Amino acid sequence: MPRTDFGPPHYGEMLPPVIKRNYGKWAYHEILKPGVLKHVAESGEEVYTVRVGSARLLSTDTIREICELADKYCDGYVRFTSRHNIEFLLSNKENIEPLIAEVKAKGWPVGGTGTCLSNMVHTQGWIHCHTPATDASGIVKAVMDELYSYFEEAKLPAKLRIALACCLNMCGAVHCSDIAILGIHRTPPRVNHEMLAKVSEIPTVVASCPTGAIRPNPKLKSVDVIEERCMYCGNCYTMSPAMEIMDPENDGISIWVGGKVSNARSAPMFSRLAIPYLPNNPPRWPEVVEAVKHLVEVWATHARKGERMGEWIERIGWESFFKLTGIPFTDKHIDDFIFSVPTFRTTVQFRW
Amino acid sequence: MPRTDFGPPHYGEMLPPVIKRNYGKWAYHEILKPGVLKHVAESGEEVYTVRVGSARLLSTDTIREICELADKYCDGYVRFTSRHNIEFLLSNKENIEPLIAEVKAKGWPVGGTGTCLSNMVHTQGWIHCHTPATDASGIVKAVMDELYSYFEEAKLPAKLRIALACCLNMCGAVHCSDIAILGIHRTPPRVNHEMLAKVSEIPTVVASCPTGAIRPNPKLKSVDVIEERCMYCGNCYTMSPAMEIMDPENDGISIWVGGKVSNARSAPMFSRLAIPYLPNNPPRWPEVVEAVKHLVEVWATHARKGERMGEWIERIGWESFFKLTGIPFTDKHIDDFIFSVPTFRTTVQFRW
Amino acid sequence: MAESRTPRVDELEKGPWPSFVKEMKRAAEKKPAAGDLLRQLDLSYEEKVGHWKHGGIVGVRGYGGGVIGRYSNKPEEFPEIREFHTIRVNQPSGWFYTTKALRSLCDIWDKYGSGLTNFHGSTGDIILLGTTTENLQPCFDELSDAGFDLGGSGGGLRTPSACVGPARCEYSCIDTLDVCHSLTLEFQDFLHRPQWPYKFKIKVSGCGNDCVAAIARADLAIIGTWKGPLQINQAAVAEYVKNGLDIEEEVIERCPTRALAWDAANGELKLSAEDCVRCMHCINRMPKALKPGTERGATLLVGGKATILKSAFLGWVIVPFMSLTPPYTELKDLMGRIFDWWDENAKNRERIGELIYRLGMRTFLKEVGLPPVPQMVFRPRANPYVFWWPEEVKRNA
Amino acid sequence: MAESRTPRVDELEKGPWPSFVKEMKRAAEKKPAAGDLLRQLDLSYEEKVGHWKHGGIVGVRGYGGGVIGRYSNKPEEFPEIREFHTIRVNQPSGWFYTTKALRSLCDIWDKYGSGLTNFHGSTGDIILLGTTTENLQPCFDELSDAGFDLGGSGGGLRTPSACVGPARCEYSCIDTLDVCHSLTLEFQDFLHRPQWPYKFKIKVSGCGNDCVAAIARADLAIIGTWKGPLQINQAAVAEYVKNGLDIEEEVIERCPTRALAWDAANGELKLSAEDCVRCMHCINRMPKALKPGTERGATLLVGGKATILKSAFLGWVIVPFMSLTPPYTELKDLMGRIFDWWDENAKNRERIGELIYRLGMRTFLKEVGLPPVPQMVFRPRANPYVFWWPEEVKRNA
Amino acid sequence: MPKMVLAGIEIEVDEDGFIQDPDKWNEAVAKALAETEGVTELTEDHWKVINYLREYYLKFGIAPMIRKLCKDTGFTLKQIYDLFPSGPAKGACKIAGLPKPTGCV
Amino acid sequence: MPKMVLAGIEIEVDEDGFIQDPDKWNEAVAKALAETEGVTELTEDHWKVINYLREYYLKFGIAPMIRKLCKDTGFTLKQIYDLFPSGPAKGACKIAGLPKPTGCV
Ligand code: SRM
Ligand code: SRM
Ligand code: SRM
Ligand code: SRM
Ligand code: SF4
Ligand code: SF4
Ligand code: SF4
Ligand code: SF4
Ligand code: SF4
Ligand code: SF4
Ligand code: SF4
Ligand code: SF4
Repeated sequence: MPRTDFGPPHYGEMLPPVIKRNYGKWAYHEILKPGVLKHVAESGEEVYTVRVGSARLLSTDTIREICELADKYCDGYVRFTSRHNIEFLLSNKENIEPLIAEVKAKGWPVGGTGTCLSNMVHTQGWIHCHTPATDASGIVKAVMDELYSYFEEAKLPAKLRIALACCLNMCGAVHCSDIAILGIHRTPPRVNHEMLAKVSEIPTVVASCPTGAIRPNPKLKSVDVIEERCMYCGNCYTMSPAMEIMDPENDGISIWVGGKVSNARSAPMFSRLAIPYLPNNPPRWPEVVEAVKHLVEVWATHARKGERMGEWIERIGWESFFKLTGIPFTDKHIDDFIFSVPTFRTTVQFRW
Repeated sequence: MPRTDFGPPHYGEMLPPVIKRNYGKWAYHEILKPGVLKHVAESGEEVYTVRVGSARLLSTDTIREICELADKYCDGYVRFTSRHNIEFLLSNKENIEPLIAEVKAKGWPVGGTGTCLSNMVHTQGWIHCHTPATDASGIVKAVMDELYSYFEEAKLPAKLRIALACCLNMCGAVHCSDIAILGIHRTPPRVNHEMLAKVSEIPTVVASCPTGAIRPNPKLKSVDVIEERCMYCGNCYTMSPAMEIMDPENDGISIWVGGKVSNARSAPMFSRLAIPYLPNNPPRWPEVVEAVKHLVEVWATHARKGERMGEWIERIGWESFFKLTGIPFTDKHIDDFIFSVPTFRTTVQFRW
Repeated sequence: MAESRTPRVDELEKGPWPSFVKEMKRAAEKKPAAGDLLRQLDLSYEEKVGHWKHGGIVGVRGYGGGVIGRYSNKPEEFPEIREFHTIRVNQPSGWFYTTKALRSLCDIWDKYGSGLTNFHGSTGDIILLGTTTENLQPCFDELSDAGFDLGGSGGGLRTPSACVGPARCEYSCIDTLDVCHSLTLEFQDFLHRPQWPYKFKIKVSGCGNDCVAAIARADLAIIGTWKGPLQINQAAVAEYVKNGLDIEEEVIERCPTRALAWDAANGELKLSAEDCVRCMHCINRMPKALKPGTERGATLLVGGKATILKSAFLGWVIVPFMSLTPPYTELKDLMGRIFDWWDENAKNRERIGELIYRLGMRTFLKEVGLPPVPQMVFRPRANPYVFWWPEEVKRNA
Repeated sequence: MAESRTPRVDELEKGPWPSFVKEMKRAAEKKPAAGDLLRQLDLSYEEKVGHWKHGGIVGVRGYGGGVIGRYSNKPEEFPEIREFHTIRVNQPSGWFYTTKALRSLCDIWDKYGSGLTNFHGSTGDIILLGTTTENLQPCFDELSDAGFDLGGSGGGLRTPSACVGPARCEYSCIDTLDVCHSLTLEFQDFLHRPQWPYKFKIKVSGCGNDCVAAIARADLAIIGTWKGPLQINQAAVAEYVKNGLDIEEEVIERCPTRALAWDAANGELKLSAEDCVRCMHCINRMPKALKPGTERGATLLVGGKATILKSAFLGWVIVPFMSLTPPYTELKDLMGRIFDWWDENAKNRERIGELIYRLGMRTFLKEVGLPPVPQMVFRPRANPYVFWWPEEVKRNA
Repeated sequence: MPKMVLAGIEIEVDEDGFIQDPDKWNEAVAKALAETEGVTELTEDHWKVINYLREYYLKFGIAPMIRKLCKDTGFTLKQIYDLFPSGPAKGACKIAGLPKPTGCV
Repeated sequence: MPKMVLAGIEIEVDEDGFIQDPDKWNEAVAKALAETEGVTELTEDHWKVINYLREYYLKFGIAPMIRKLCKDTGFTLKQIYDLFPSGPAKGACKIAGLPKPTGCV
């Protein structure tokens, strides 16, 4: 019988000595340049961080490579960030440039701090999930290739967080990202009645539908989908393999903007629908890449210094956002779910 | 057979000549003093308005008295405002003071313009309705007696609109008033099964409940109320006399604040719960009068010039509102109906 | 006189504000019903409970609405208000009257009713407060001779109302009185013969100040507005400042979109016209200096209503701008389509706003033929529950 | 070499950003499963559709979660990924590692798995991407020997995570790493043996910047904050200004409550402490000059989650301030009450936020014993649908 | 509760003259009620409306909405008012012995 | 679909070893399934859980929630894991012949 319930390794074992010594006693920090942070402790000690972009999907050999660098420059310690970047923590300033040189030689980017674009939070897609409406890693790679210089150079008005989720389950934080890329299905599930009768809990399938589109069909020991009430979320598929939702002809991508998580200045905000549909076009999803780039550029051109995407839009008004970006406004943009009413404009105040 | 479907008298027949001449061609206005407006037309002509407070519930003889004054000073024309005040329209400036003198002699107040308190919009109460949780005219009279000087003198930071409705049907605009006085029931309806079976449409009664608290009881040909789900709105009583809702022991009043209707500066806002319950205490409802007065005074003391009640509260935060007014915050203040979620605080930004 | 029979309500004769009790007593001098009403009210004050029975359906021939039936639940004690129905009389647009018209109303009401009125009810009607079933028809007959028609009640159109507008207000961007009158006449059948799932209210305000509270109380709010820059008389602005207006604090800072700037050096008010959301604030503060722009029309909003059933709604923008000139054909056509869609789809007692909430704005817009525009929402949807019309996707099979 | 068998995904080897395809190819050199995975992905790129079967329930002895089962729907074509389950390994708080620990993970995974990982999954786990059913137990056995336990999946607690916090951040108001670790240990049974209606996530951020996106992604978000005025070093402020910071435009104007003023004459930053809502902005702009106040603790928020079923929620404040010192008894007790109430009342697959929405915040607060405070809401209710507890009214019979 | 003698039997009605016990209704009662609503003769068209209302009520427990009434009977609302001058709610429903329409007044 | 020979009959199972047709289940099948889940002997306690699950499923069409399972059988979750080392979902439900629990993984 193996040991169980011992929990993760204690973080204390994993902290570099300089950090252990100054734990909870940091005084301030500076961004020396994109990707390089300096934190100064009350004791006067300093720790330097070099942040390196990662594919997130890593082979063990690449992790070993990271370890080699960490051994060489960082006393054998390394960390990862909440957005999947690699952070090398250096107690010796002199090591910064040599480390960066080695990192760059491997073709890894250094950046992602301050007003840079950081890494995209994303999901499994066709690599490992069963409900995706699109791939994850492929689009991320294509987008980051195109926006690469924004990771390495601090030339944006503010932080830019892009995220991707391959279906409406939204693993990750696409619902609160400056720009979110979201895989969507667009046709109702196809019910395999024979299979459903055998392998599914009918009440669970019925209850799984957010819009009440599923009715039991006792005759077939199965369920029926009221197609006009289905908005293709795929939650019934999660509950039953007999509710096939993937549809290569119609699945695709939607783009959302203006979310944020931090409480800085403005309260956290949800991302909101910008582009209802773009086609799946592997391997490089040019329409999606183009759309994201366009959004970044319009924002970068118009926002004030320090203004996140959503803060900029809220200041100029969504009317102006659609005007400036040239994105058509459609009935899809108008909320029609439970909390729709508070999004309706209940004032004659608006821009033309 | 009488004439039908001829509609209201044409407004054109009712307009004073000076207004007819300058219809749609007004240039600007001034408030000469509380209750007295001067409107200047592009033609240079002027019309003076003397606004007089009214009990709204008027006897025909009082209307005749109004007519006498209108004949004497206003060429036989008079109007009423959307808040039930009387407006005397004078083309001759010289008539203003004599008119005011006569009005005052009758004990009628002149005021209600600009940053005055205007008349209270209200409802029928025990005078003529079948679902009230309180009276209307009596409370209005008691409150206006107390706040009288605010009607006659322009000493508030901004407009102040107080309204009263005697039940949750909210006839009037209590849902969007600076201060709203609202009659509430607090106990579930008592079902008279025998009566219900005879005189009611059961499906209609069931459908009338906003919280789904009513279930058909086929055995009794009646309905049952799930008491924990009932919030005493009385809508089922509107649908059936067999759902008695009035309860002298528990009916009473709640106070709401911060609503507005105009689009000036801020978008229109709903009034929000300040005091969940005050007792019915006729004939002068001292607790209610005291509470309203207190709210007016706290606002008047703290608001900036031009700041409506709701604008002031939104600036300082509702946390501060409860602190400054000393009103206890309870679970009743937290929304639990359909659109509750957008009212929950989804940020760590708040005041202590 | 002996002890008062109404000691509680008598208290409300005191105090500076005009007393409704005095009004009731005044009416009671001629009309016993008013006296019984006062006494029943005093009983309510004692017992803290109302004394009217539930509901009441009474009316006049040919109409399905306009009268609210009431019966005292103490008919023995208060026989004069055993039947005590209210008649709703459609007010003239803007609540303007000749004294002649008012007096004729008083005379009719003294003849047939309690001598008590509300000037006005909160929908806007003239409320004639209390008469018997028997008197309803003759009273209406005389009202109609005097040129007064009934207002609305029940599941139909309710009496529309309008702010004073062009009659006495320099801000009005539309002819509120005429729009109100014209719509009332156009849709009278719906007003007099309730035939819809529930009530429908229309209110017309000449500008964003919304002096009839249309956005809060009308299923259809028609609110005047304009396109293009507001009109600025720079000299008059300077005059306000000279006379002590703290323009920075009271105007510039309060503009919701910061569309204004005050160039103190040159005494000039600068407007970023595309940022002005026509809130009216700066105009309100400086009526001699600022005016709405010259291209005028109205914003239409649907859905405003009070609490029952799904909670109160403020009206939602459905048409950002419509120019309104008689005979208002575009408006009336649209209203016809809205009424029709609502009547066809709503459940019993479901107001238009609730129906739109239930079926989705997309359905409403499609069915009444309105194009979706960003002005309809504060912000787009945050949830990904997007519906596609069948024709927008490729269906296999 | 001949024509590539994966022409489509090969395209993604190009371009400057690190390529996951290269990673897969690198792993494929040793591990055939990685090769089949790449080829199946290429097929997905061709057909625009996924090739994994539905669901999968596999695991290790004694645990109910921690593994996501997957089976290729083309097992003949891609036999190496016929079974391809993911193991979720609980990361150390803050994602700090010794290279030793990392290498031991790599060795184990090379032995039992595909050689592919996610560092990390978006909940925070180390994701070991793909192995067979057979290898699960031995793999776990070796992981456990190496000191690594499994993370969460299924209807239970999910792997908590924390921002870097006191380890390297001067803003942290709480010991995020310790809180995270301590809660993980305390509630491990819930993590390893799913027993709840649905998942429950915990994330810990040291301040309002919320660097783990707790408010958006955690059923319970623990976010550091403080009471009392923030700490100002006036000299350091002046230094920022001297060095070119446009303090008016970049700091004063952006403070959400306008709690700051810049006294340029005296070079002094004025704070209206009671108006500061601790948004962190001014501190972020001037980290050398400003610091959180000295009385520190955390705000607790519940309900954050993604879309399904009732749409995404951001977390709601339930405790404005709780001071957090080991062993965090007050916090753990409260969590116990919350778990219990939720478990007792929720429907299948109903997250805590959805349950609170359904039953009302009043019920939640009462049952878990929290006092209602105005900090819980942006604003009070606008609808009058207020419930009274039976003991609050006088019941007649 | 007041009582009225309708078609020879004493029947409880409310103040508005709606019968209080739907089971007491029959054709004779309908005729008697019609008189109280100014309908002197019940023609075939009247019966069409009355029977429709009754059947609908017995089936669904509610009165039909006006739009449905018109659609299903084929009468315009104007024609219904011509038949029942006090309208479908106060007139036709009363004569058909339905409970008093509540709600929206 | 793979097939497995369980208690002498060939039964369709999915990759995870859940039987595909609930009607095929019987006690012998349960025993055979138990072996695949590392349960070598089905004791009375095992049967208490299995029977409870089956009855619940047949009655409501769903598996009970864990809290309910524990409450109604009187076993703690720990005891259930002692009985079924792969847990209530993968272990007990499989042996009881229920459809594979979906959802939350
Ligand atoms: C390393 C990391 C924490 C960790 O435990 O891993 C981190 C570290 C820091 N964050 Fe963060 N943040 C990290 C994820 C986040 C996230 C979460 C996310 O993006 O998913 C957020 C919320 C983002 C959002 O709002 O959508 C976040 C919002 C901030 C903010 C607020 C920014 C704003 O104005 O909205 C600050 C303050 C600032 O940058 O001025 C901040 C500031 C910082 C500081 C400066 C704190 C400090 O004094 O050390 C750290 C360096 C920031 C930098 O990159 O310039 N951090 N930070 C995370 C790095 C992720 C990455 O690789 O890019
Ligand atoms: C007479 C009346 C219209 C009518 O058709 O009857 C009217 C008339 C005027 N209103 Fe009004 N308003 C009238 C009800 C309203 C209402 C409706 C209500 O209170 O129910 C509102 C919306 C109130 C709200 O937001 O809750 C209203 C919000 C305004 C505003 C916006 C005030 C604000 O800053 O929020 C202005 C602008 C101003 O006062 O600066 C305004 C301005 C005006 C002006 C100055 C317009 C003008 O240029 O003539 C008129 C004289 C105002 C005064 O009293 O100082 N009027 N006004 C109504 C008088 C009611 C009364 O007896 O008190
Ligand atoms: C008389 C009046 C109050 C007053 O004293 O001024 C009034 C009185 C009644 N209203 Fe009202 N409402 C009156 C204006 C309003 C308004 C304000 C408005 O129209 O601008 C509202 C809020 C706006 C709205 O329509 O949403 C209003 C919302 C209601 C409601 C709730 C409707 C809803 O959808 O939430 C009911 C309930 C109902 O219809 O069943 C209602 C029902 C009633 C009834 C008919 C009660 C009933 O169910 O039998 C009241 C009859 C009282 C009586 O005995 O005379 N009354 N009612 C107002 C009509 C006077 C007039 O015609 O001018
Ligand atoms: C692996 C991971 C994505 C990734 O690539 O990083 C993931 C993958 C899956 N998630 Fe997730 N979720 C992952 C983090 C999230 C997050 C983010 C977070 O935890 O911070 C969310 C949003 C936050 C939240 O929980 O609401 C998330 C919201 C969901 C949901 C929707 C839950 C909801 O209430 O709306 C589902 C659907 C479900 O549970 O049935 C889901 C379901 C799934 C399933 C199990 C699909 C399924 O129904 O079988 C996916 C398995 C993929 C696979 O084959 O491995 N996943 N999932 C993340 C877990 C890695 C880790 O343990 O570190
Ligand atoms: S977002 Fe959807 S498809 Fe993508 S990993 Fe999560 S559950 Fe799977
Ligand atoms: S896909 Fe979503 S909306 Fe459509 S039937 Fe399934 S659960 Fe319902
Ligand atoms: S608010 Fe209620 S009680 Fe008062 S008049 Fe309106 S319906 Fe009647
Ligand atoms: S009073 Fe309101 S909440 Fe209570 S049963 Fe009646 S309709 Fe429902
Ligand atoms: S709504 Fe506008 S136009 Fe009408 S009276 Fe008020 S201020 Fe004048
Ligand atoms: S009308 Fe309102 S929005 Fe327009 S400039 Fe004036 S204050 Fe600003
Ligand atoms: S959340 Fe705050 S304490 Fe934690 S890393 Fe981010 S800035 Fe530092
Ligand atoms: S922390 Fe935020 S709210 Fe507080 S003073 Fe600084 S900017 Fe203002």
